Amino acid sequence: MVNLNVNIGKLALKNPVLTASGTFGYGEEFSDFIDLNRLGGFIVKGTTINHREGNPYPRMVETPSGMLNAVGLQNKGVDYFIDQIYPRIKDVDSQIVVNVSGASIDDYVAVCEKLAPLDKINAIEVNISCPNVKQGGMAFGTNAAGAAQVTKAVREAFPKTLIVKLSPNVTDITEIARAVEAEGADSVSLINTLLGMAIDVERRKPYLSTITGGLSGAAVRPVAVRMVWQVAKAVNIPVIGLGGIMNGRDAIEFMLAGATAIEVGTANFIDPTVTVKIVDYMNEYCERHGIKDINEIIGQI
Amino acid sequence: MVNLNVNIGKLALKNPVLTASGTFGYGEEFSDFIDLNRLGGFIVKGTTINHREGNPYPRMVETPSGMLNAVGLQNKGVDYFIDQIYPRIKDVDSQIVVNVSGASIDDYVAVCEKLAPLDKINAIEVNISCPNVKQGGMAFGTNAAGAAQVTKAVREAFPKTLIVKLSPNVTDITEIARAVEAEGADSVSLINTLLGMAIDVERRKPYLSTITGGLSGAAVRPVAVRMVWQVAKAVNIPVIGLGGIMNGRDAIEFMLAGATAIEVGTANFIDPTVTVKIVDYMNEYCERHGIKDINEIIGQI
Amino acid sequence: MKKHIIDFVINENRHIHAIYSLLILSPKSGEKLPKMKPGQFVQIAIDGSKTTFLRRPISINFVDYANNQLWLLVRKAGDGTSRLIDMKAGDTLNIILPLGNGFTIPNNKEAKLLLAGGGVGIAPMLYLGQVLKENGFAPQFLIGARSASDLLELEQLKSIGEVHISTEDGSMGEKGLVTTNSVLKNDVDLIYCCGPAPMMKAVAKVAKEINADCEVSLENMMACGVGACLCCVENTVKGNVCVCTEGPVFNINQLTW
Amino acid sequence: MKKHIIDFVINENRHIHAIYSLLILSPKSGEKLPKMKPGQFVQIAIDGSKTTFLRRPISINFVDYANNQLWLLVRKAGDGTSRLIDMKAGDTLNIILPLGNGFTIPNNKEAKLLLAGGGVGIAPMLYLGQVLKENGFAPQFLIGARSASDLLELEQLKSIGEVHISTEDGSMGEKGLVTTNSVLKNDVDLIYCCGPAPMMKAVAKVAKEINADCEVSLENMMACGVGACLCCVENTVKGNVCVCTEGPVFNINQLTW
Repeated sequence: MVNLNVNIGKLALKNPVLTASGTFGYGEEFSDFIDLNRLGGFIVKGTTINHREGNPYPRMVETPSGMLNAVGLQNKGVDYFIDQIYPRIKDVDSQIVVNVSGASIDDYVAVCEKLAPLDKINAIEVNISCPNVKQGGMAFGTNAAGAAQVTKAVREAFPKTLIVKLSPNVTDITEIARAVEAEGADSVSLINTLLGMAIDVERRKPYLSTITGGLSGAAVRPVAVRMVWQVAKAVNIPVIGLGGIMNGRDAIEFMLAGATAIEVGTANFIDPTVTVKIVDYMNEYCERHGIKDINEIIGQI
Repeated sequence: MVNLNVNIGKLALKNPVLTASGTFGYGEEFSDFIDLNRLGGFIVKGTTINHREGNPYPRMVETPSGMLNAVGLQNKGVDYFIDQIYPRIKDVDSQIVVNVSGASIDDYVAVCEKLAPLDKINAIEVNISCPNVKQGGMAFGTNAAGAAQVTKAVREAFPKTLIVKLSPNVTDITEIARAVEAEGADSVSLINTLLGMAIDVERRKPYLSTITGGLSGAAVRPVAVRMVWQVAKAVNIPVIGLGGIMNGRDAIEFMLAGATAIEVGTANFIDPTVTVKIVDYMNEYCERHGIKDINEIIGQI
Repeated sequence: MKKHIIDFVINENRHIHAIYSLLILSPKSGEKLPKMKPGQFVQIAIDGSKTTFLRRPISINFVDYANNQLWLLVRKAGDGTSRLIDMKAGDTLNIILPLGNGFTIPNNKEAKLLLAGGGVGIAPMLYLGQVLKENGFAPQFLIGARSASDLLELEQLKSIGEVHISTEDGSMGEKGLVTTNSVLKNDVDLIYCCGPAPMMKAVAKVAKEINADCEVSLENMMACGVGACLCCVENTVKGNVCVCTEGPVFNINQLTW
Repeated sequence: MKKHIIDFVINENRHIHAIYSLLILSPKSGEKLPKMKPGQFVQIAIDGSKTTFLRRPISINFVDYANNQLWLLVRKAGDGTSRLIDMKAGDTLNIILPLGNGFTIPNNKEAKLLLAGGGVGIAPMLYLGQVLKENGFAPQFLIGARSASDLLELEQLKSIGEVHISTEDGSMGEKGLVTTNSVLKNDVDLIYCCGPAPMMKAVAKVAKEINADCEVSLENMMACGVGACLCCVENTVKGNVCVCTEGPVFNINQLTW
């Protein structure tokens, strides 16, 4: 039997497979298709201090081997999550990580303070890289000072495992990663979406109401693997890899590049069962290669 | 009859369709397939002061809707180009643009000085963004000071149309674009390849001899369109758009985003006749939309 | 309703029109079709199209439980749907179903119901009409198209209820649009509508004028189809809601039209 | 030689082995096939495979000018080649050809020529043998495979010249590898070789030992196939050269093996 247990700081995962925020709802949306207990964990939708309506429709357009989205952090706010959603999902035998977003440092801190007391929430993923919100979001994530500032404040407000989600829309992602590590982040997850755009040439209008949006899907995988590889060599905290993981092979690719765990995002839209297939592939792959513990392959490149 | 003539600085193009450096050889490789005289122009392989062997094999791997390459500017040097190749191609009724690369400012200047006297070379494209060479290349292209420094030196050495090719691997490409505009560049072309990586999970080795390489192809188009749109709004010089243009629709997309001309790259590998098909599509598109002059649609978004 | 992911085999692909195809499918395993409601839709995985990355949502045209067959009426829109239209009997499709809420079946059996479809918008009306008929209603159809040759599944509709036709060129039924059809002068309690957005908005307007209740089926661009991606939202009186879960059917008084 | 882009129609797809298929194609337009040399290859555009972006290079197996048919022997490697193997008679393929340099035809008709192929490496040897025979040579074949059932196109090869066989399990011919086959004890002037890299390197070593000249056909990963992308380079005594234009056939004394 292959060991698939990995640890992200103090957070123990039964396997390296997580779901990316904003692609898996609150897990419930997929319970008809898979046994949520088989996942290492799932990262719930980006949560903000107040209810957000998000951006106007249209929010999505398909692109070659990928898609652009401009959802804009639509969510009902942290209080609704704690009162209505958390009680429904808290008993799953899998880690629940809350993705936290904000427009100001105070927002981030306020959300973290509300989440910290929840028994089942052992980790948060702080999103400093959302390309689809005007203030905050990516603004914090594209310079080391801003990233450090958010991390420092959140670190004080949330004692459990702190993951910071990094933006790929930067010249040197390792600089940002080192900055958040220095401020006490337990882990970094990358990549968030690449800022992109598509135009309807017949209507001569952008496809998205926001003109630009976040590119995800298989198309971005080579960029994501490269950044995970660079960051894993630059920091001493565990790296969580994501960006275009469509199957088990892709997941292993990220781990070889240096990821301790991986997040499956857009692929959930195409095959709602892909996450458990990836867990199965990891077992099969390790057995085929005579690997007893999947931790052995992390960063082998 | 639709007017497809566009101007890049003093460089007059019979239509906006150029070929991207390193994807079209010296044009000759495609003369069995298309009439080179039908193109607005072609940009020949990256040329350096001395002969370069480039990187070891393997240099290429296919990725979702794209490919990674790590050629590393293999070329026989500027003198060989001038003595052996230029005489063979100079009589084509289409603009020939030489892509210039170097590892130092002096290299760039030396190549430009040798090219300046050639009657048929009315423009150069300075590559400050090659991800596949150790020194120089992308190093110059990822910070405004370095980009400005190269542009300034080359501007003094080359009196004709000067195009600077920008790297997308930056936080703010408009900052770099403004810097090269300020130093006298007549145009900027973007995007060069995104730095990427892919791993063979069965052999547990990178596919490329250089580990990382440049991502091109349809996969990168949304990022390229976004950057062209941003840069076109930020500078007053004409922008040349490239990155994943596979057909006429894609070419129009870049022009709507703000490109005055476009470069076709990776698509030449899949359909060697794609460039002339794009010229035909531009005519058909403009007629269908009642556009008399294609310049009308530039930057309509 | 529980959602299923099922591999279907194509029993027949009827090319009923230049740009429309009727796919008749059965579960490959032979398993019984899950219960589906009129107005619900499915998400089809498209293989073998370089330019198609996501599934394609297609509304349920008809469910033939007797023969365990699902009918999907596909309109050629882009590469993904072209791929579907080119498929042959024996080919398989991976499908997620059933998705969405579906149309409301009234309690009052006396309710006068009009099922209005434009173009491919007639797709959900066939199954809706069948279910309404089975529930003791006397549904009437109002269908519009550019020309007689563009009217789809006319015979099947006629076998269920009276069919009122509007064609832009007058080649069949009344000349004009569905909204100008004289049937709308009769008294109608509830109009079910599916078609291009302008047509649905026009019908909604008429419905308000004649004090008829009205449900429309929206076709917003979607990625997941299960309420996870939040891409297909429609702005309603409750704010942005997912068309794939709270829709695709909405009562017009829920919309901000 | 002028390169052409031609739409071919598949006349026949012979599934001659679990992972090998023989595609027999003709120009869709009926135009005559261009002249092709043994050892040259073609670049095939692959439609309908999500994961295939570039063309696939396939070496020319045989050219039947009499029937205007091109033979391509395809080995199932990834999604692209799987797609080819799944194609049916009547399907069309867009192909660029002919590409590369091809094998050398000696001047001395007395030259003793051995055509060595391993696995799918026998592909170019069939056409090469035919052309050599037509030019008055008496080519002999040396083919190797894991087992008798893995030997491809054996009958066609026998119709051209003597065939020496090595199988790893000894189920046909001599037990062992091509390099251990006793035919290599005879005197040979020139060995043409195509197969997996280790096999070609081993044959090249033997060739040097027995003072035979040797040409090998390389299979480097390539994008364009016409010398533009510079991706498929092989390090030679002249430095990095494109396998697609200066190859795929190289005399071993040009290589740095």
